[in-house]
Amino acid sequence: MEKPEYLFKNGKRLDGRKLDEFRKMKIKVDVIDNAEGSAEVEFGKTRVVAAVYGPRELHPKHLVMSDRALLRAHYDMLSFSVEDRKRPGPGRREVEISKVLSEAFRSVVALDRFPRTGIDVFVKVVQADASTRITGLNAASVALAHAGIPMRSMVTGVTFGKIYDDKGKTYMAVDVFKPEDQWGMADVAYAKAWNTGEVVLLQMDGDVTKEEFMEGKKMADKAMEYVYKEQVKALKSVYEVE
Amino acid sequence: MEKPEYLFKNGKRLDGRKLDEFRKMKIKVDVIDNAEGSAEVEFGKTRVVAAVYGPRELHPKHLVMSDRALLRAHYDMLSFSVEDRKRPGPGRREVEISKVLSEAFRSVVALDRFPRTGIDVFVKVVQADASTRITGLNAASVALAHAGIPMRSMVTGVTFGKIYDDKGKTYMAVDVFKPEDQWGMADVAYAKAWNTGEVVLLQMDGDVTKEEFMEGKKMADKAMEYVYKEQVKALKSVYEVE
Amino acid sequence: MEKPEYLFKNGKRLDGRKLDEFRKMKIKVDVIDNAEGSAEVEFGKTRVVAAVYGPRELHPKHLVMSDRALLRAHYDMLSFSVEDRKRPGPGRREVEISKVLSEAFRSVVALDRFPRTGIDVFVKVVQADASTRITGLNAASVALAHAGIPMRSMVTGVTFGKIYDDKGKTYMAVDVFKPEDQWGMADVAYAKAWNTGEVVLLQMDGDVTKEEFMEGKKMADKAMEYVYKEQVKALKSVYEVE
Amino acid sequence: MSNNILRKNIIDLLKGGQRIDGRGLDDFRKISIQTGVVEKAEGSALVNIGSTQVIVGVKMDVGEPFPDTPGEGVLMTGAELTAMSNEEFERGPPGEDAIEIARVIDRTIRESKVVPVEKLGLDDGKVWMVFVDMYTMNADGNLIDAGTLGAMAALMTARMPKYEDGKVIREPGKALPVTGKAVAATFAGINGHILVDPEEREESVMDARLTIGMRDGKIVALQKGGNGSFTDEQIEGMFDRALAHEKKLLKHLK
Amino acid sequence: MSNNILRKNIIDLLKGGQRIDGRGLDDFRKISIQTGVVEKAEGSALVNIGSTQVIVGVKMDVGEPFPDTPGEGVLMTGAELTAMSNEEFERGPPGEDAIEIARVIDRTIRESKVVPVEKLGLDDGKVWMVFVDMYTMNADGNLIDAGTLGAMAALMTARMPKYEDGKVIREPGKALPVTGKAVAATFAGINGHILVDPEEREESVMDARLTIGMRDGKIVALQKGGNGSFTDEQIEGMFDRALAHEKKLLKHLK
Amino acid sequence: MSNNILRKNIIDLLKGGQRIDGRGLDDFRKISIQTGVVEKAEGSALVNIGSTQVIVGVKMDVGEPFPDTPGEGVLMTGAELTAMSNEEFERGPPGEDAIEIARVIDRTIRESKVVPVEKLGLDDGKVWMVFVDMYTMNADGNLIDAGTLGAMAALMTARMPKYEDGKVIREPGKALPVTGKAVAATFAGINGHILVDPEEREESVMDARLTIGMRDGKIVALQKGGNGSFTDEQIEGMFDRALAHEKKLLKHLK
Repeated sequence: MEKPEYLFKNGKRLDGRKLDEFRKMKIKVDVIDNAEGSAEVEFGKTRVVAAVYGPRELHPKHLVMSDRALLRAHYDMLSFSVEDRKRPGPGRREVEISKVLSEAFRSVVALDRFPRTGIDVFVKVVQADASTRITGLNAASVALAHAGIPMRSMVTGVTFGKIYDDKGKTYMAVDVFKPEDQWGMADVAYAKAWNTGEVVLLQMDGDVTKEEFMEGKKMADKAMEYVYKEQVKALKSVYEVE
Repeated sequence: MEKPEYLFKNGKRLDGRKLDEFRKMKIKVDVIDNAEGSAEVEFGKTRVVAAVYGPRELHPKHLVMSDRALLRAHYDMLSFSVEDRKRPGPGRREVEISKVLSEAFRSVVALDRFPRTGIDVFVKVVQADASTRITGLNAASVALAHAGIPMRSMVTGVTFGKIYDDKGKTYMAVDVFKPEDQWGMADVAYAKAWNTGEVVLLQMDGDVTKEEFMEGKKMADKAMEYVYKEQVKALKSVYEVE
Repeated sequence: MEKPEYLFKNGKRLDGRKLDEFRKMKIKVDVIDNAEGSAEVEFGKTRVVAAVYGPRELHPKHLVMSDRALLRAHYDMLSFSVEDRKRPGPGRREVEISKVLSEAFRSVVALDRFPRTGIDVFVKVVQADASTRITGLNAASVALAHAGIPMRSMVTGVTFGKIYDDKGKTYMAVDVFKPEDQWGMADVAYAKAWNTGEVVLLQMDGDVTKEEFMEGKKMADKAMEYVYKEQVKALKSVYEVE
Repeated sequence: MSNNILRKNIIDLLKGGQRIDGRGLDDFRKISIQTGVVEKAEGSALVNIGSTQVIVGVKMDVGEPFPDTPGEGVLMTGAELTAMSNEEFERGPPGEDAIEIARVIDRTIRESKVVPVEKLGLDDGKVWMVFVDMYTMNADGNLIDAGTLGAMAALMTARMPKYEDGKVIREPGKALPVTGKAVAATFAGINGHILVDPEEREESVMDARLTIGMRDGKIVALQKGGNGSFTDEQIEGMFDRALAHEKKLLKHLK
Repeated sequence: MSNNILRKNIIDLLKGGQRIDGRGLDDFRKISIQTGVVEKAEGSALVNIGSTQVIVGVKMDVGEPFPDTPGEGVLMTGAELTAMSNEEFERGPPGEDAIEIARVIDRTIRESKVVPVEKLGLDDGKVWMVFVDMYTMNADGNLIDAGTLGAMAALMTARMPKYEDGKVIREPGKALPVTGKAVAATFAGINGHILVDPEEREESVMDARLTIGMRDGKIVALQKGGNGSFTDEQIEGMFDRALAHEKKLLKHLK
Repeated sequence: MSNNILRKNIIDLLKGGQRIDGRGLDDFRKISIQTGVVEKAEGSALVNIGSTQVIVGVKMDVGEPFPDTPGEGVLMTGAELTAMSNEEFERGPPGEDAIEIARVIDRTIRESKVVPVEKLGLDDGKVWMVFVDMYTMNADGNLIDAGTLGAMAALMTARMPKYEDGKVIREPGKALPVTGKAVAATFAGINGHILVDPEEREESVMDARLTIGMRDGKIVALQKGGNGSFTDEQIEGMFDRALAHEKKLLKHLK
């Protein structure tokens, strides 16, 4: 695909959204029977499943910590979730994302309640249309809650980016999808512990001024509320049924 | 090599055998000094060596079972045992064959007599002309007996396949060799615990009716007796000498 | 680069040295703050850093020896230390060199003074112009002394080789550099425990008569004194300063 | 519940002709198949057999043929027993269970010749590579039959990318040629009882397992698994039962 | 000293506006950069930030472009946290720390577009591969900023090999095109205090870390690390401080 | 028997000039070589030195030359210390012992130039790859000398495949060119005594080991192994003894 002439025109992004508009979002809880907690989140065509196991015995032994649980996120993509087949097994990108996802949850989950154990959060991208790590983070957050693991707060994330119109003017936009990820001028993954507003995940590729970043962040903070409410709604629905 | 016009003609297979005829078979016991038990078996040009070590301490520790031994078969091919060099080290095919060989022996060997130990059965294909896993199984069986490891029965295997003549008629045939493996319509690996007749290994690739399979199995059951007798003869010879 | 017509002419090697002449040599001690001992050695353009950690707890546990320390040398090259980028991580060559370097020190270091521990000697080639393992050995020897690890002797090494002139006559020469390593007829790595004259490392590739070898060895034994003195000088300088 | 007690309970039930989840010995659990579940894949299917759920996708690429089969496409089948799908599964490269499952699924697909690889050559000597990858989403037994159904459904609905001037263009083109339908039925033997479609608790106590791959009333693949054994009669019985199941399984493939 | 005691000591000092090595909260340690330190490399640099020392080298080779960017060179960044450089580092393939560090350095270099990869294509369809490899010599914290400086300095002084008749000739040719300068500034958050250029003791007790990659007064990369978090205000504050450091860091790049 | 007691026993015997199996210090065990033992291999040999048995095979394929030696064939030597051949050997990728053994065998074959790699180029720029792989069948010491004999015998009897229209045809063609014969003799040093062809019990207690690779009365490879050392005199003595063994070893190579 050639670089498009614009990513934004007449107030609309390539998929018709406004700058602060989210893609269609779906959250389903309890999608994996065997897991203690699980959730599937869709942001448009991006679809990610998360499942939680633990607190449980931790291997290998040398990772055991006497005062708290080790929480590890394991992010991976199905081989057919992307255009060109991804070789099975985690590569460098997956290792890095697993690390930042793990770190995003460690200050929020009450790990000191489960010393000497492990909590595993599996995040599988079923279909990728950008924002997969943040979609996965939102799913993981719901799955942890569904597993009944105590957390200080729900963790909620959005992406935002910098896109251009046909005059070369640039704009900040939330919930980046594939063409914006590929051709836009910046791509930010951003997540907070909702109750406290602490930033637990922040990554950026791109080229922005401080002001642009702050403008995007403001849009993202607003959008986050929408995502958070969807997370809560999905969780409530499952507890009402159960 | 091009696909041949026939694998069977005028009552003869490409190497001159009849349908129920075995290739020349040789069994040699005690071929590896350092092993507790060992044997080399040839089915025509297929030659496989098996050696047994154990019962012995088992590593890694997490594999140890408190009520019995862990028997593991390790099948591999020498890099120069085949036309195109095989990369050293076991690939997916070797892992699968090692698994089915291990399973073929586990109900027959008195594993509960040796709790917390490991029994290793190494199977190396020195030259491959089809039927290598079954040749290896027959060698492993003799090697286990030679090692003095108690078994409810000798384990004995044969292969059978489905081949065609120049009129397109098909036939079942025992002890498949390379062109029959490559060009025939089915290839079955089949082994029994001789004393009880229990089927401990069964794998097939191909395309057969139930009736064809049963016909081949009947031939194989008969051929198995021949193999079994050779196994016993080889073992006796070594015990008479010793 | 094409094979040169000669490696020696008019009493001079390609870099102007005489047969028994060393390249410019530099030894720097205490180059890595975090290590217990460290040294950098240059033989001409070959530059190697060695660092020592230990005696310290040894992992994995099954390597622990109840009566002495396990000394392990770990030789590797920076990816950009050679003409064609070396893939990161040790290959077969690096494994072999690490083994012979480990063995060169094990009879010299008082390992029985530190039972159940490990001593790690890291050897990194920063720039390679032949003789890297011997340059590394000399650095490791100084680093071990700098770490205060008791040794029966300094370990000192030199390389020697067999080179040719434009008439096809051959000569033995000490301290081989790249063109001599690549185009010469023999390449010897050679090291001794200085105090006792025991040979602790000896490897050769090439083609020599016994007499040629002995001639080269004699030159090397003489050259070794020079290297040894530089090692001692470098160590003294650091202890005077400290 | 320890495995010994579970086994005793299961055997006690089987003596009365019953299974732990109430099924008859020859009953599959409820099967459902949904195709086209991953747009980015050339073909995909989500298969449920009871609470076992697997997702299978097909990706295609252009590559070199094997030297001994010039002009023929290459079919590769992989399986990941994801740690997400069962507490017992571990992360890391495929273990012997995953390898066996992938190879048995592969065997049924390949030997049934439902994908005519000889039609997957390209003009420039290159060939289509067809990657069929299965991932377990929730693993509750009988992964082979689920994976085989998924592979078949994904292949049947796959649309090939285009190939122009030596480049793969990822727009859905014509359908992948598929010339028939293959399925597999797996049986577990537990203390002499033979039951189809074992769930995980049954697998955890079974003596042996037999998978029968079929096409058009014929047997295309067999794989005995497990540490135990079968009698001749049991095997013949499983053939008859499997061939009866073939028709029922095929109904789920459109 | 146990980590808890160290953390308490460091926090006590920070309350008085002091750091464990006497620096102010917004002071980098002494920086020095030496280029051309490895003749065999196309470019190289030895960087000291305090007692942290890293060596970075550039090697170039000719290879195939990525299918989606024909005609564009390929930039690859690696990092080895050598076991030689710190007692805590282990031998073996790169772990998650090394991978993260390499990828963050890569991000600043790549997103700042200082290496115009579109100029690294070759006439025969092949392209230049630029390998940037960092090795830690002595690891005492803030490896990302050191590695970014080293990568930048090595790239700026790199001379390309020649390429004739499909062969790479390893003689220093013209300079690798580099169109600008990028740097990174990393901050640690410890109990609400934000300090730049953390040394190892500070990293061992920090709550969280933020790396800010910059070019020309703009932000080109961000990476939050560590198990803790930052407030919105802290992030905005770090942006301002980072952009002020940019100029100072650039002075070390000739 | 513990290693310490074994060592004491062996040394006591050596003081009287005796070895544990009755040999003299300069005696090899009985050697036998059988070639053509694997028809599928281009060349093969089964070598016994006492109860040490190794099998070596040669396979050839067509591939790309190394960039710095265009037109030259590639010789690769591998060794597997099979877990089948000795209780102490473990499964898995080659460890440092297997790698050293392979590389020392390789060194003698390569440096003796018995295989003229410059004659193994092909018209289309490709070259022959010659893979020499050794497997231990029963490992009872001195694997290097056994492997070197096996490699030599397998090479000397190897017949090259054919190469037509860019394809390897696996029919035995003309003999692989081999222009001479190389052998190796390995000595063990135990408490000052030097003995040739150590068996496994001797290797398990030896101080050091020296392997001397030879061709035509000249030394082509040396490798000292083991944690101990040799004196200058011992080394010179081993050279003389090795060169005397060369002739005897060559008799086993037809």
